[in-house]
Amino acid sequence: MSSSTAHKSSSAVEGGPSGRVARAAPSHEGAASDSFSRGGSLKISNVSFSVGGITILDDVSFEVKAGELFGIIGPNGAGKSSLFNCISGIYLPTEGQIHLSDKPIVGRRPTAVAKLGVARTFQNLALFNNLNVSDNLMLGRHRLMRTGYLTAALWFGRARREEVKHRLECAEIIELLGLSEVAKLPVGVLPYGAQKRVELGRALVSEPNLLLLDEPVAGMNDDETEQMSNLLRNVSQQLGITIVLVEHDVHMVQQLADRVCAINFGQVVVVGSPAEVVTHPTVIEAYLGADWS
Amino acid sequence: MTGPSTKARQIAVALWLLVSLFVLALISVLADGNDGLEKFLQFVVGGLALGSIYSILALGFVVIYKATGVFNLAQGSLVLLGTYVLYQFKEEYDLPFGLALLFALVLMAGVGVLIERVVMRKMLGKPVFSAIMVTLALLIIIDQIVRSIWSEPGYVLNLPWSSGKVDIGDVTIRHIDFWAVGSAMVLLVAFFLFFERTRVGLGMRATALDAEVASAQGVRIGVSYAMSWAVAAVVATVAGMILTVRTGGGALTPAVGYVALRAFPAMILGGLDSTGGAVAGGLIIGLAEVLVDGYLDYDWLGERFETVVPYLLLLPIMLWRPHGLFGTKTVERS
Amino acid sequence: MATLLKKSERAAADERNHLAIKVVDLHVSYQRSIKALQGVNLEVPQGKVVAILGANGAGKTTFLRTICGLLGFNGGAISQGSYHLWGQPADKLAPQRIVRLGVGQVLEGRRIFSELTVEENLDVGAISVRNRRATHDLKEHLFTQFPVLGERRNSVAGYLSGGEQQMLAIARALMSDPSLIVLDEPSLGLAPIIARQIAGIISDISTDGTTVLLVEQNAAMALSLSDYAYIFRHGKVAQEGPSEELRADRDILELYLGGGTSESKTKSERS
Amino acid sequence: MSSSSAPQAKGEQGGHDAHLDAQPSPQHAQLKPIALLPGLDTKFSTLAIALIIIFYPVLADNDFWTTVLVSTGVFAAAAIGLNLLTGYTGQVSLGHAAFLTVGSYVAAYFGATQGLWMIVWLPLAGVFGAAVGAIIGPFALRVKGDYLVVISLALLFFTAHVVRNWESVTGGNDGISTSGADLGLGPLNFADLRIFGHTFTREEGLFYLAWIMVGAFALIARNVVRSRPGRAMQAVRDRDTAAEVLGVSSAQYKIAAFVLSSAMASAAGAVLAVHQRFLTPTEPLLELFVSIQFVAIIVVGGVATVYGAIIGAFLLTVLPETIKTYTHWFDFNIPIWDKKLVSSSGIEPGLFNPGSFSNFLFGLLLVVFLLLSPQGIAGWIRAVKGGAIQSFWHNLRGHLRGRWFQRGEPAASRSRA
Repeated sequence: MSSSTAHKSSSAVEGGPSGRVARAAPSHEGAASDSFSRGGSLKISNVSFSVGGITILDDVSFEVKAGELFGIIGPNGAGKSSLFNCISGIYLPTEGQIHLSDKPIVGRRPTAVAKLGVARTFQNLALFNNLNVSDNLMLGRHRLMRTGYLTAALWFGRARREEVKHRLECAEIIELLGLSEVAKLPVGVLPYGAQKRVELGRALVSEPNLLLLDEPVAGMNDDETEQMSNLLRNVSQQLGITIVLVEHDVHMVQQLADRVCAINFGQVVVVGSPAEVVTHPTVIEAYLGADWS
Repeated sequence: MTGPSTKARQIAVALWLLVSLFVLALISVLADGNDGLEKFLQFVVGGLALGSIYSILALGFVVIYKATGVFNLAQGSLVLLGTYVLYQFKEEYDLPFGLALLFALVLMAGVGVLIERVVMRKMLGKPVFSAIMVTLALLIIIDQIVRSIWSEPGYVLNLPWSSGKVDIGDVTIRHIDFWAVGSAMVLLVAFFLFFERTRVGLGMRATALDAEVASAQGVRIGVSYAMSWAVAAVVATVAGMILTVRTGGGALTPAVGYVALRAFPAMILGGLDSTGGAVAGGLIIGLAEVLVDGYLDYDWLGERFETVVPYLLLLPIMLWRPHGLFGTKTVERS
Repeated sequence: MATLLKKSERAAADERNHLAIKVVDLHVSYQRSIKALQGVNLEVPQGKVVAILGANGAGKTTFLRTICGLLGFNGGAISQGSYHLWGQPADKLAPQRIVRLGVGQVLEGRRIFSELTVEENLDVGAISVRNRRATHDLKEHLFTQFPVLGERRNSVAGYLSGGEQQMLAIARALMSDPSLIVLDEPSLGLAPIIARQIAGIISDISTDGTTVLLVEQNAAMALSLSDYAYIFRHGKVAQEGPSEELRADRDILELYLGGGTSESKTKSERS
Repeated sequence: MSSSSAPQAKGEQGGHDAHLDAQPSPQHAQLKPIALLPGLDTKFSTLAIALIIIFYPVLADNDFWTTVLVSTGVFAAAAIGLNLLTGYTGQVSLGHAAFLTVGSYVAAYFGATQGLWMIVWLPLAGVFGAAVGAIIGPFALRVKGDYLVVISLALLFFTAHVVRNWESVTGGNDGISTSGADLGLGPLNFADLRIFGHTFTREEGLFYLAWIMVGAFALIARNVVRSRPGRAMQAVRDRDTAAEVLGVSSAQYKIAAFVLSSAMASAAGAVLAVHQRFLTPTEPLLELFVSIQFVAIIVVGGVATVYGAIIGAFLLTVLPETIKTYTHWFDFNIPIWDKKLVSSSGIEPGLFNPGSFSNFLFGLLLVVFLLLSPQGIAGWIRAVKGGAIQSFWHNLRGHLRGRWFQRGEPAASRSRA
């Protein structure tokens, strides 16, 4: 990533965002605003998941309160991403139930879960590389739009109105993330850091109740990590979206999260405040190592 | 590669085949008495022979798929070209059969390498879609070349064992049937040993999974690719030879390539990347085709209903097992 | 790692050219337009550990891909400059020739063959080695070195955990008995405790006399492991020096590796 | 694209969008990509082509080439459908010829045999095509990539079998005439078209019918791909899991793509049937060739573009006729075989006859484009606009020099350090 874009985005994140994000919120008054301004709660009850005879999640239970920023840490292969896949409906848990604001999720297809307002990012980026940045974001708003084949084919009237309206919404987030200059470029040609931001943007524009972030700062340098942390803090505090964050960067989680859950071998080791978790003996033994300061 | 579950599945399919054959035999005996059994056995022989040809055709697809990850739609035209090349050596240049076959196989291996070097190598790293489309184009090009070089009607390929047959009881087995089944079995074993036991085979499998990493580990991926096409072209020639002699009495027509279209179901029924699956799929399709032809002669099904049987059989099985009976599902863990 | 193959033969040549890698004024571009490297000069002495640091997009991975001859896979090409391995021009060599020269490679993101078994993965690593007996011994040796892999030698590699996969990737690279091993971000995406374990393995490899070229985001880990380090920036070497000196110089680290606050500086030291 | 209402609405909702009011340009930039014909050059060239089409029959008055251009129109219309399926949704299908066949026989049965009006049998062809597409669609959900190619082959075998055997409807092997089918549309009768005192032949009438269809399908396709369903289709093509997580149902859009594409192909097939006047069953192998021609059309024209399908159809229908008309151009001797390259006479046999030579060229074109110019002619147009037509020659030189490992994808997507 070139330093100039880095700079631009950093100013956008640190300078402007509070105003802009806050402004984005009231524009959704009406049907969507209810689910938007208040994050949903997430309740994982006794979820187990195994594939090919290998148990990946073993009786996982915890609760994320509405509006909370919740961190999940744990070694590679502990089952963090699998848990996300269970929540977003990609995997079907072998046992247990997941509730989003008291609505059961298990058994719903990923599209149905998305319609409940669950948005996520992926560990290894899952962008549509051939589409440009604004089309990627527009796909984030897919669930909020109505145009079907027939209205689209006729175009004038509803389809066009809707398209214009949502493109303008996306433009705001694009600007907020410092991506305006590259909005027309296919995301495949963007540097990694920018792609990470596009993916976050795509999740944000979908006006989620619950945002699942799978290693949002993996492969980023310290500057970028810092920017991302600030952005997430803003999103959490000003939009009130519930965020669940899987991350290896324990320091980032420590600074950012309200509460943290440590997972090892598919089991919950401890749930608590960041300070409690990083000092927990099992966590130190299995994950952080003895010389963790 | 093949985990215990795959093995179990192979055994299950084999058992299922045997049981259904037995049930069919029982029904035909009940229906027609002793004649029914002979009729049935005759059909089974025919089905196995046809199925073996399909198996050989399918093995040609599998070797390229396993090594390069490309689904080669041009395999049918390799069959076509191989048959005509063999004809050229055997009949036009009047060479003894063994020598003609040897020359044809060597030449076809060269053709395979040439196609890979000149065209397919350049598709590396391009989307799978493009690679498939290129094989489609090759299908047309080779087909047109064969039709224009051998443009006169009435070529006949005479092989030493073209017309011989053996009678066992009232069941007649033609020599060519032995050749069909024998070649299929030999090729199956050879393929298995090659992929599972040799370094080159391992290299080819690694190349198919991730060519870049394979080459970074020292695998000569160019050799893997070229070799797979050479082997496929050789296998195609064998299949074309047996097919021509068995179905047309040696008369050559460009429609030989068309039979390869009917082998597609055989291949994906077994699973694109499974040699055992190719053979099993071929046998299942061949048996089904011959048995349907023999027993089901309802008018409303239409003439030559057996030509659509492979595809009719295929559709429900693919819904049930989208990767074929023995195909590998990619292992995912995140 | 134990010296089982080829090393003695190579030793003579090594002495003549004590530089394992010598790169002069290297320019690399992708698709003929994107300039990834713009004049890199770099040397890796035989037997040493050399680290390459730098922010995202600085050209580190491109450089490693150049060393391994893998540029062509992404449409990249050397447009200028020279690259020698043990005194031999290597800028036009195919990847497998570079492996044969004695370069073992651990690519970014582990990239194991997830559908092959652990043992088959290792066999692929040894595919360029002619001496089967020695290969077999080396494999058994590695299984004792990495007991986790030994236990699961017949299971499909895709089911290994991230740390185990990284170990497999390293073991696979060692199977060609390399004189030089290049590693791209070996700690990426691993738990701190596993990352340290991997660091230990790398330091073992170097004590056995193998030259190591290491690309890392994690500056603290890379500097503690290496003898000498280069910092890449915008496709060039921005700074170089003995690792201890660089480690002491906070300004340089801050300037080139980001982390504007003291907080994140201590962080990059710790994790 | 003037959108005066949008910024006002925005202003009311957002409260104080000062920057939007002050500078309308960024907003204009946001909306530019959703224009039907982005850019003045596109608008002008589209207009020019439309005018050429409208006045061609009047000015040219050449029945032979008009006939050829009817097929161009039919192929273009069907190729637009295939491009929605393959180009935009990423589902490779070799069954496209089967959809045309379905439409052909719908026209023959309902149009000629039953004598229904065109406003009935033409939409019916679309409906039947859509129904067949809806049957094959679900397989695309379960089965992916290479396997789907084979499944789509099944369609060719099934339709060929049905056509051959359902004699009461299709005429079986004897074939069936379509010339009796009605071509009226309100006051217009395309079989006997009179406008402003000018009388058109039946072929010219069909020419208009075919190209009106092309225009309608192009408009539909363009509208679909620039809005929600089109984006969803491309998302499904690129990464279906990620699409699902965004609420894009890959099942819904894959099936819809099959339905839409087969309806278009089937309607095109119906017009083709009327154009041909007589239908006989063909072998699946020949049907496969037709399907491959469609693939060639979209590859040569440009995958995932609407106008590319039209350009490709034009090239690949006009080419064989050109070869037939100008056979003498290729009439030279080939030394090795001592035959002429192309000859249509039986006395002096050629290596190819005009038909097989154009087939051969199709194949060659397909390979050349896939290797050197995978974006097709649409890619050239884009390149000319971007001022870099040399890329083709550069690629060619690269291939000749033997650079084997070339990636189509941009480098940045893979290597990121």
